[in-house]
Amino acid sequence: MRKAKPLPAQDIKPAPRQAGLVLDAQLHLLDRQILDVDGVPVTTVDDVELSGPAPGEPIPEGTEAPHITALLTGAVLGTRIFGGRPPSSRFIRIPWEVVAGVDTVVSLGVRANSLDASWLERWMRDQIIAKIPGGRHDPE
Amino acid sequence: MILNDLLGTDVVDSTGQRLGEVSDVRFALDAAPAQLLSRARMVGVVVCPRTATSFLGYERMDVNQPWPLAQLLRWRHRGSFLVLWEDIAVMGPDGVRLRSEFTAYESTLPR
Amino acid sequence: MTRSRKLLAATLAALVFLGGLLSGCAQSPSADSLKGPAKEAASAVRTASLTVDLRLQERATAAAATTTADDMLKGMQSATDQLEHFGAKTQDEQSLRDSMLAIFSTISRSLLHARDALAAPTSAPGGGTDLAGIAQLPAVQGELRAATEQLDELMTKAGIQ
Amino acid sequence: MKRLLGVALGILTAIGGFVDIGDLVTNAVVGSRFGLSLAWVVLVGVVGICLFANMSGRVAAVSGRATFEVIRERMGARAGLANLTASFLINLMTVTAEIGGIALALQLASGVSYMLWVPFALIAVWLVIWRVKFSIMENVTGLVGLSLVVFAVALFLLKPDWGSLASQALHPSVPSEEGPGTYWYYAIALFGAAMTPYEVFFFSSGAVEERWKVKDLVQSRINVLLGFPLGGFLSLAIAACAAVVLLPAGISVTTLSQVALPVIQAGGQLALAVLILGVVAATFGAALETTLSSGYTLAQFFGWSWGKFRRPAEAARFHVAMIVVLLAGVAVLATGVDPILVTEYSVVFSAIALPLTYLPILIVANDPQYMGKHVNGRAVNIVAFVYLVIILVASVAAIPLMIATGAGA
Repeated sequence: MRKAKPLPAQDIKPAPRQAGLVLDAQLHLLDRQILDVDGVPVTTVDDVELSGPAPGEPIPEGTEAPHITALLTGAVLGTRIFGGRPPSSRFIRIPWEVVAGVDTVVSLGVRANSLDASWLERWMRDQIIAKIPGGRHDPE
Repeated sequence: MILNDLLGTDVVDSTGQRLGEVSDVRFALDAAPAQLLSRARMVGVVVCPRTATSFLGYERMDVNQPWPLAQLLRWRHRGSFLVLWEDIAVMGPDGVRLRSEFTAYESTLPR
Repeated sequence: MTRSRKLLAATLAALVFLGGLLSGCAQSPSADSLKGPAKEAASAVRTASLTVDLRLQERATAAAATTTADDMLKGMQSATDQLEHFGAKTQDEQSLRDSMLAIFSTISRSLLHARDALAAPTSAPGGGTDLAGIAQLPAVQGELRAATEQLDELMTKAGIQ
Repeated sequence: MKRLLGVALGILTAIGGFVDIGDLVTNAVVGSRFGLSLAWVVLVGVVGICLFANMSGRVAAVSGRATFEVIRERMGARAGLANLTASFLINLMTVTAEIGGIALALQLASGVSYMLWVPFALIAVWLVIWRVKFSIMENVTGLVGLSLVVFAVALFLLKPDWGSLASQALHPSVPSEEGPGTYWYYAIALFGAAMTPYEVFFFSSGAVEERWKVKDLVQSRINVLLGFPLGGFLSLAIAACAAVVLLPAGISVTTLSQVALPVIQAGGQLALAVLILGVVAATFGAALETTLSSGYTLAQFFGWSWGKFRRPAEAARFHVAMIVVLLAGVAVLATGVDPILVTEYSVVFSAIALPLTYLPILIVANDPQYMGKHVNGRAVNIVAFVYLVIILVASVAAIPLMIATGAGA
């Protein structure tokens, strides 16, 4: 690994003011809990999908900035930890359109059951837990 | 493109000189509100000259407790800076190349 | 990443090395290798002795007392196993091991007697007291004490505390 | 009046909930071999668990986020997964030890081999997790577990030489027949037993389960600050009983039945009955807590729906995970491994994993994004940082000491 050349401190200008909420992906988005509209945990933000430039291609000046198209979950977590990359057809997407807010948790504006991300939970509920007596009742 | 392709890759200037690693990607929610929340537009990347393990964010926030820990991590991340999207020439899993006339901004988060 | 992996590997190696070093220091010859099983046996036979006392005073229930005796039998089993796996290098070590094995079997036998006596019912179904179990206890206690003394004597002789 | 009752109940359950099979066994082993010369470790451990349990409870009440969500968020996915793996394996070991503890206590009561009690213990634990409300589960096991006070009573009945006990505790020294390596190994084991990470996972998730708000913090602080130290006293009483009866008799504890001997000697059959009741309740409570904790850690890492306040069908993966954990624990016991041995290892491995749990809590407790104005004060931070150093030293020293002493043999 080549050593990085540090920039002289005077070359670093004060940060520009941004209107609206500013999010650093690693700090504010990745690994956060996702709750549905009823506050039920759905999953975590395992990765984030961006629109925009073809990777590794030169970006013409004036190109519109990429934006977040979806939060990803599922197999991407494994590849994020152990390396490699699943084909994008295996991504489980939570489109940015259903995200209602980003705070210490990411909240959605829809119910968990309507999302692909909850298929395993629904499968375990229907195949295992609901079949054991008492599985659908409140604890006493 | 997914975020993980980007995080931790090398950042070089237009001459190929290595400046550091992508330690984070900054977004702003400043477009007109869409369905629920406005679009998250990419503002730029945070470049750290040393290591990309920036999980604590001490260098970008106003937190200095517990003191020894905050100092240690701040020191590890000294010299990190923000480069805006407009100054990025190439971006991908193989790294980020900046345009010849890029501007480095402080990576502090607005309070 | 590679750097942190290297660091991790180096730390682990250092830990293992340090551990090996320390265990190397702690390992001194014969007496120490026999110390483990000897102490285990001593503890077991004394536990049984105390249990029989408590049973004689009718403080311990039969269930608790037999459980204890069972546990101690298991302990003796493991101590004997350890001793049998001890490879004696010299003639002295050989004879020390053999005499210890002999005492271990004495202890195990007395523990078995203790267990049987403790397990025997104290009151017969008819309401009368069946003294078969309780009556044997003092004899069993004597047996346990004798075994303890033998073991103590050998441990003192071998220089095991 | 009702509030006072709530406080009293909270304290009592905290006392009863503090002692589990790890504390029971480790303190008795240490007492029978080192007297009270390691009493200071219990003190250090109790202050530590008060500090961090309180902190994680505060994080949970203010931000609504339980400890393992915070761990993943702060440490990232990779370090978080390493942490999860370690915590989960230790949890599994502890579940195994606690179920074994229930079975051993029942053997002590009945004389029937503990192996036959294991399936009963398994089913009972699972049924409670499946059907019983969180608060009832907590209060009942905590209150019944309080019968372990019998150790303190027994200590008085034994009429020990208080002066010599006090001098053992106040002027700690390594007994002549034990090496310094063994002494420090057991110091780490005791520390691990007092500060077991599962207690923090459980405490913070419990705060979410019971929907604590900021106004409940005062009560939780009282519970912790009174309950845990009193639980620590119970630990010391266990060690002292062993030190008074077993140490002079040359008995070093390797089984649960030996732990009971001093109590039997002091109080006879009645005391024995109370003791067994206490041990069953304490290990049963801890088995519930550790099983739930393994469910909590998994669910919080992966973002699954969790909690006993939900119907099982609304937290399906959480419940499936706990069933798997219980079955795995029983499978380990079925191999015939000595539950006491599992216990002894579990407390040491707990000590090794401590920094992984406590560092992220400390960081988040200082983050105004989560905590608003309830961030740590300066004094708390200083003490917490000192503890972080202690925890780190104990964690690094544990494995070399384990190898060197042959796990304290």
